[in-house]
Amino acid sequence: MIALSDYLIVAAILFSVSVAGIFLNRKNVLLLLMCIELMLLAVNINFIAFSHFLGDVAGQIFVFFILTVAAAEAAIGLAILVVLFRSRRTINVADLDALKG
Amino acid sequence: MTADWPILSVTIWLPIIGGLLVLFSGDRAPGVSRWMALCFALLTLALSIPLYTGFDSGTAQMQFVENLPWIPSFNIHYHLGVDGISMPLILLTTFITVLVIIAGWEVIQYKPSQYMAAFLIMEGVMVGVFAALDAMLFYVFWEAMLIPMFIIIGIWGGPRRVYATIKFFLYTFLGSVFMLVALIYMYFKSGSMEILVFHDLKLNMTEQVLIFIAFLLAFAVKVPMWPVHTWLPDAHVEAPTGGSVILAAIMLKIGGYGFLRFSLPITPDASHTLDWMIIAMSLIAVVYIGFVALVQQDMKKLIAYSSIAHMGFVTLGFFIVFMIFARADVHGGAVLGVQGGMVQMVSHGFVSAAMFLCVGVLYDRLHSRQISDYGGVVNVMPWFAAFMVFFSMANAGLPGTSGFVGEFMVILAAIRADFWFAVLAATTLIVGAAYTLWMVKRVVFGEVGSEGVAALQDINGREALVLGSLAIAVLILGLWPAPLIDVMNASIGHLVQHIGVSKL
Amino acid sequence: MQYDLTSLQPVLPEIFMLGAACLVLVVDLFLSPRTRNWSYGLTLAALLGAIAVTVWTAGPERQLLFDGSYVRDPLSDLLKLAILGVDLLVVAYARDYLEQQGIYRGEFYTLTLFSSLGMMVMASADNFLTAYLGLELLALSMYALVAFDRDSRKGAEAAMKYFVLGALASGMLLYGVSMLYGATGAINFPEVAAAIGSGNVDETVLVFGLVFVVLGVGFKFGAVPFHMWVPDVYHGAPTAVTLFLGSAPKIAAFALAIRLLVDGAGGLSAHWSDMLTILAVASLAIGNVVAIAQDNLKRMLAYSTISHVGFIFLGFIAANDRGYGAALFYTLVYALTAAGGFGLLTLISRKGFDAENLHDLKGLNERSPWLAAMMLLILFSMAGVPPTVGFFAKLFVLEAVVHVDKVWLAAVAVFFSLIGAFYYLRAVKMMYFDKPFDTQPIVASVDSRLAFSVNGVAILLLGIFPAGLLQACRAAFGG
Amino acid sequence: MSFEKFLFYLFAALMIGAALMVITRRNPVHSVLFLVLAFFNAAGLWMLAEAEFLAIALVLVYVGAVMVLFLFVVMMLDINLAELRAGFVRNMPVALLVAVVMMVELALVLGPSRFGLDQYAAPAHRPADYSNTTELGLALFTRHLYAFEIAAVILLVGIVAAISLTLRRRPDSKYLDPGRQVTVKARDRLRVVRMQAEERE
Amino acid sequence: MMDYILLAIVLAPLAGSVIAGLFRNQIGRAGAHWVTILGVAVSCALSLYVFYRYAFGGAPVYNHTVYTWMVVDGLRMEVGFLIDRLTAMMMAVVTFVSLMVHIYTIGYMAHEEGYQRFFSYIALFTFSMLMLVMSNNFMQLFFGWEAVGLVSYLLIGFYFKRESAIFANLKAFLVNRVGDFGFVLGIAAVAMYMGTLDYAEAFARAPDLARTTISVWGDQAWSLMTVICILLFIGAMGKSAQVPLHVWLPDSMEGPTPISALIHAATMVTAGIFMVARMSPLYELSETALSFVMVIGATTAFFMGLIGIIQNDIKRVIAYSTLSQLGYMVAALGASAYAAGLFHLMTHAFFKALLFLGAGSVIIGMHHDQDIRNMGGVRKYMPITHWTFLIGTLALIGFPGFAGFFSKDAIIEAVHHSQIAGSGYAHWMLVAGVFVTALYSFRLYFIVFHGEGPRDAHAGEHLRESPKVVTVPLMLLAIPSVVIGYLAIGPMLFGDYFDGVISVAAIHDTLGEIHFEDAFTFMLHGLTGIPLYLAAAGAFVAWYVYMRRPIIATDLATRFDWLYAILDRKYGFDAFNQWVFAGGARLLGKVLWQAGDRVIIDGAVVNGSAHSVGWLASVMRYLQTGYLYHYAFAIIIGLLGLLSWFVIR
Repeated sequence: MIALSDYLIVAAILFSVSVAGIFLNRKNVLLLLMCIELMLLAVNINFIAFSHFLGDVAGQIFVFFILTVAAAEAAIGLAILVVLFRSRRTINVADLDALKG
Repeated sequence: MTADWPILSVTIWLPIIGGLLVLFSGDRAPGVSRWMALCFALLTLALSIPLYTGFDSGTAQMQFVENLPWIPSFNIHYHLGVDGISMPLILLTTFITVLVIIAGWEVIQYKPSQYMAAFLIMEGVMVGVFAALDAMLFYVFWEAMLIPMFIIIGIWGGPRRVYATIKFFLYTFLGSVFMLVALIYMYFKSGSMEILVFHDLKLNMTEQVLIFIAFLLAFAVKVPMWPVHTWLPDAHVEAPTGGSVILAAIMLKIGGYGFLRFSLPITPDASHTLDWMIIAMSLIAVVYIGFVALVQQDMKKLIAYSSIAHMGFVTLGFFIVFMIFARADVHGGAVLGVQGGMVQMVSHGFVSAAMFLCVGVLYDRLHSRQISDYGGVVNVMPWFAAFMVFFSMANAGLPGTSGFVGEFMVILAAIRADFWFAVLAATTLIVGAAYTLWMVKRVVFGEVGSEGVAALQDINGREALVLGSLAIAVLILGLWPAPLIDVMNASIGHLVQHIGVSKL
Repeated sequence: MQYDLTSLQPVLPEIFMLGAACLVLVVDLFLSPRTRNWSYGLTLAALLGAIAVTVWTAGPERQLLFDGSYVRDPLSDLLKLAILGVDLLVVAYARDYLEQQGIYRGEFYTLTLFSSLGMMVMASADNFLTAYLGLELLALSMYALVAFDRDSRKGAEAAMKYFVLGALASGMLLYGVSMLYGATGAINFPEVAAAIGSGNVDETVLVFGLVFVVLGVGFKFGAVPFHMWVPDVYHGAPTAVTLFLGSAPKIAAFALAIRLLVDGAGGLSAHWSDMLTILAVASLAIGNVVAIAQDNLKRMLAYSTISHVGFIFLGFIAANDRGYGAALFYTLVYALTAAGGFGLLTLISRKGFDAENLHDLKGLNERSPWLAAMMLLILFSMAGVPPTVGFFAKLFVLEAVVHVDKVWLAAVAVFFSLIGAFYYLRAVKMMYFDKPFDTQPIVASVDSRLAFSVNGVAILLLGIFPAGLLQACRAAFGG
Repeated sequence: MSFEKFLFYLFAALMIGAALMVITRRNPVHSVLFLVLAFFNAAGLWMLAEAEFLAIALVLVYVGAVMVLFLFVVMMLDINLAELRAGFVRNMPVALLVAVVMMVELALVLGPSRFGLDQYAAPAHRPADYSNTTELGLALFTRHLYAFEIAAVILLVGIVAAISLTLRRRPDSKYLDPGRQVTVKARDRLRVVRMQAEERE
Repeated sequence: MMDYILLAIVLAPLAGSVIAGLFRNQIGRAGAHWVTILGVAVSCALSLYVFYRYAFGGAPVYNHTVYTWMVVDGLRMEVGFLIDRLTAMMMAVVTFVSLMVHIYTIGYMAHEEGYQRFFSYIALFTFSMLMLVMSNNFMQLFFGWEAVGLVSYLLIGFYFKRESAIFANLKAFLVNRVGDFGFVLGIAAVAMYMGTLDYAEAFARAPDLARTTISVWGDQAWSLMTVICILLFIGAMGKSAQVPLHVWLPDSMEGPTPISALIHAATMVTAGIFMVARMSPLYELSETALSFVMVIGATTAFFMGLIGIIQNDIKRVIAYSTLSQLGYMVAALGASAYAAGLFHLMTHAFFKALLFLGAGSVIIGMHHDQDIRNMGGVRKYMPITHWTFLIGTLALIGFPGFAGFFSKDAIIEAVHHSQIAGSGYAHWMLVAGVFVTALYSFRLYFIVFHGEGPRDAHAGEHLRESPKVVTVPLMLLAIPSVVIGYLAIGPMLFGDYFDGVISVAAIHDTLGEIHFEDAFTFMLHGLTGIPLYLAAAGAFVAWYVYMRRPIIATDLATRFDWLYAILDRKYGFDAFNQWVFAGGARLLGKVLWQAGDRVIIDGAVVNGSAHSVGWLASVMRYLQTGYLYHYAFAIIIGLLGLLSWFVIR
């Protein structure tokens, strides 16, 4: 049987990968957005696994809303990306350093 | 005793409201601002007189008490009242403020309404410090005082005013924030913010020592004691004359007052354990600072250093009590020391104010405070020279002037603690005279030093009024200090009795 | 559960707000730039109406709605009123600035109202889900607002940073929520609290989840080490947005912290108060120290925000009603003060000149004594000098900390506030002691001046009479 | 090993592999595609956990809409691929370290000792007529109605924000407005100016 | 009645002073001198009346409080008068000399600026001096003590444009402050151990404390009385210019001559003598203190006289003479011959005032040239001055029958009979001093009044006798200079005049051992003593060396140039003070200020911590790199940190 810990550890690995991705990636903002999607995916796996093992639908409801919000978030994030690209002609993360100090 | 009308509240809030009104009057009609300010200051002085006339000097109880809930959920009260320790200082405040307003009359041309308003607000706040019986109220006034002074030094000060005023603010702020923690801690222990409750609050030795050190930081900076005194010369030198006067005459007293109101009665055992430290700092202030004053080239700096030395007497007088208690072979003297410190504070209020005003008179004319730029002032300003010499003598502690009384009492008390305390303290007779009179020699006497000096005008009626009233005060206090002493006697006696009892 | 309309009364403020936001959204479509003031007026009316409705629905009792998704209690009432009140100031300040900077668009009002709605949702959240959704509603509106000036390179960069970090943080928060959900099997705060209180739950798992939740809360507040977005976003956003971002959302963050940590994970207070201690000390240190090195006023205020968050956390660290009340007081005061601080920047900006540097304050006393005096009060309030209300805010949180016998923490806090005093003084110095750097007359409309005056005077009056507000804050926690 | 378990490991391995590819690919288009792959596998995992509605929704809504949006943006923005990966190797060790430490810490808590089958027994399989969708729907429109409404507002905000950020009237793009062409008047186009005659030099 | 008389005595000069000082422009020059002279005259007349009542009428001791200054901690501090025969004598001397000086000043200052100011000052001085002598307690004594110091300061610096004058007055004040330093400590010790500042009570309690010891330094036990008496005497050393605190007095000659006569010869400088005599009940309890007093006095008497021999400034010669004579008085005190000291104080007041005023008269004639090398043959031009000056000189050297003879002889005899440590040394110093006194006195007399005319012939043309206001006081002072000794020695030294006022322990009663029948036999007895012949020898040597063979003087100066150099540099006291104390204090001040305040406290601690915070800020702001991945990294590290700390631990 698949244990809860299996799900959780898979989610944890996914979470760690996404975190590593955020740190590793220094060039493309878009990739950051993808990493965040991955992280949310890890969270969703957690929720669904718990929901499954607890026999409680609230976890799935949560996932439902996370997906909704993530969609809206992606829309806004991409919109900002477009604005950024328009004003700077680049989406290189390392170039986003006008604000510092 | 309770007055029919809230005399303390009026003394606090009248000048503050007056200050705000003056502020609103703006700079379009400077004359109006000045007269308004003067009227408010005079009115406040007049209204504060009943504090003296109605004072019952037979009791150590708080008088003219007002008590209203302020922040009920923290048990903080708007609790005012005076005893013999605070009352003279309040009168000193209202008196000096009037003089400061007059002294800044024509001298201040840049934003006079803000200048006058700042001093009026200062006045109210300082009175509040002396009158507050709730520790938090005290603290609020204590800190609020910094804002107008910060502005005064910063706007109307000399060339290095920004450095001086920020140094002043941070120094004093450093001292006071830890006091805040101590107050909160005592509130936590007692559930009350009443200073009088704190007096009876039982505290163990560790608590007392920590609280004492927190208070010490606050008050020592304010006094100021060596080695946390270095803000004072800078602040004084850069401040406008009025600022220096208020700073020296009243703000420094608040530190001394704090020792009497907080440190000694709240933490008697810690004070006892650490009194050697305070005494050492006081004596260093008297001797070390005396020598430092000797070599100053700037008149204001010299007077500032002399203030530190004089305040050393105050703290010395306060903290020798425990050693006197410990002496089996002498009777009395503790009250003498504390009284001496108080008298020294009041006297220093007059004398240092006068000295700064004298320098101000010269500065207004020649725009220099360097001793070397003067010389032979007496030739062209005989009346001014008379005042200057008189106040210098008072500064040097000549009997017959107020400067003598406090020093004499403290020396009389110090010898009861230890012969050598008195010896070191008494060196001020020599060193104090040396730096003051040497300055007088170089500034006032001699041939006319420069063309600038030759063109000086003698003091006008306004300046004569200010200096004259201070001279009268100095003389009265020097020739007949009994009225002041009698007012303080009961309170200080009670205080000394209180701190003689261990809290452990 | 059966719904009828009367039973929806407690949620009326949110419903009103949503309606008003949609109305503004629709009305604005038909407005040209010249008639945009209608949106402005409508927004003010909406906020005033929302305040009225909130007052009308307010009460001392605790009401639950939507199967425990929604709670209305004195705390939520107070928080909503504060949020709406600060919004009023923000809207009043912003119009001039937006007009002058050429970004006077209706979406500002729409998004402001929506984000306020998000904050209100957070204030009334009673389960993880609504708290999360409120948070996202706020955050998404904010991301868009930060990038509101589409032609600004700084704005886009700030928005991007804010967005990425914000999404990261909310992802982590969610991860923590998932763990708490998994451990307790519930998402409603009372049930979560009951499960934690029962002692049947593995504490390690709870603390594990809690770390992520604290991270989310810390991020929203801008506490070290989750603070990195704060200076850049405050700096990059248009000042009108910074003004908003710096004030009301702190109240929402407070709501989030109370709902999640106290209502939900109250049983773990021993753990999170230790975590917050670390964040608080780090925030106090970094915020105050780095602020000294700033030349840009917006950045300086950003770092000052970080240090204030440290103080707010002190109230939480006490982990009792007294402390929460003090923290709430601090938060409200801070929001008011920050609104004033950034508000001044909008006042002294004008067409073609976006004031944001410290030296733009130079000689303000000569240019406008009244503005300078109000700003003086604001700065001293931030520094915590009486008689401004900022002092009492500090006093109350310090008292709360001392009350749980953490005197050392109070001493650390006052020590850093001493360092902090320096940069506020520097700003005061610029206003009062320096000659004007910019000699143009100050162009500011009556409404923004009025708002600023109200702001400054309120700081003073609350300082002289803090009892009322304090009472309200403590009443919100049943004190 | 049961078939379920095999499927689980397969999906999990593919998903994590795809995730690794997402963060290591040079070309963002590839990354997006691997992300899609990861989502598909995740959907598989969700199926195993009997969250059928969400699994389908993930594929339909998320992959179908959101990921396409990603792709769209990637294509729209003209990105110089060559410079996008510089310094990647240099940061690798730190990233690896962070990821490993985090994974270890997470695994320490989440391991079988706390979340094994002993603690959380595998739930019994749902009956065949059980509808995950119905149950979700019931919960969504009763207990979580408030949240549902808020989610609606969030989507509205997403629309408003996205439009507000990206929609702009470009002053440089030239287009005709027939409405205005029709309503034009002669005097709008021609102005007769009276001038003083000048003398010839 | 007595209350009002006494108040009038002190307040009349004060009133004159205040009026002359504050309304100087309104009342003019004449108004100033009239009002002050009136005040002092009233005071003088009433003082003489009081003196008469006490000396001849046997009035009881008056000891009453005028007002209470303050009462604190059981210690009463009051202002009050103690009038007994000692006080009465002092009052009479002070007011009389003061009156003479006032009158004289009209002539002396006739053409000077600051005329009103001068009168105001000397009237104020009279008031202060009276407060000092009439005091019934230590505190008021100190008041007067410092007040006369203040007036002295103001008057030495009267010519405030002259650098040397304002240097001298600062020096005078500071050196006096050194004395006061000890004095105030003495008063503090009195207040501490006796619990009172009132003379009568203190004296009453003193015997109980005679054996009390205190440990001042380490465990060494000091007799309380010795400590108190020496501390008080340090005050007297300052005021009465005893070695090594004498340095201010010669310099004080920068002041106008009338005040040299009044303050620096007749009255103020004798305050120390008066004080010690007043404290005789205390001093009698400490033999150590008496020895100390005697040695200091004798040293001053001889060595300061020596310096007088080589001075060329007419006033400085007399100033050193004053120092020397003060030394005699102090030595008498040390021998417990208080009466002799006071007696010499009185006679000295008259003849020294006479000498100073005479010198002033010469100075007027010489148009304020004070160098005796420019003078000579003045007797031809200024006969009255000459004769009165000669009387003064004879009185000073102790010519039989003149006032100084009786007093000085009594002192030498008393010291001779003293048994305490140092009396032998003191005796020989005093005896040798007689020769020195005669030598410098007659040197001065011969050089100024005899010999060739003034060096500058032009000066001689204008040289004429001074006006009446100058000469009348001279003549009035000459009378007591001659007769007062003869008249007063009986009652004052050997009679009962000071009974009950001065207490002398039986074993110290040196005066009692002197055989005395009446003044005349005392004078005859003196004719057989060494001192007289020494005086005569001194006068002869002066005549021979300076009149007969002036070459000897220069010859000696070159042959004993080392001795001359020592004397010329006044034993190096001035240089020592200037270098060690003045220079040292300034150096110390500079070091403390620059190193202590500026570098350590301000530089290192205050600004140092500010700078380090600033530096820290400027470094820490670089943590905010602007890079998104660093920001994310911070969040992740924060997360990992919290996880590690709270979960994995």
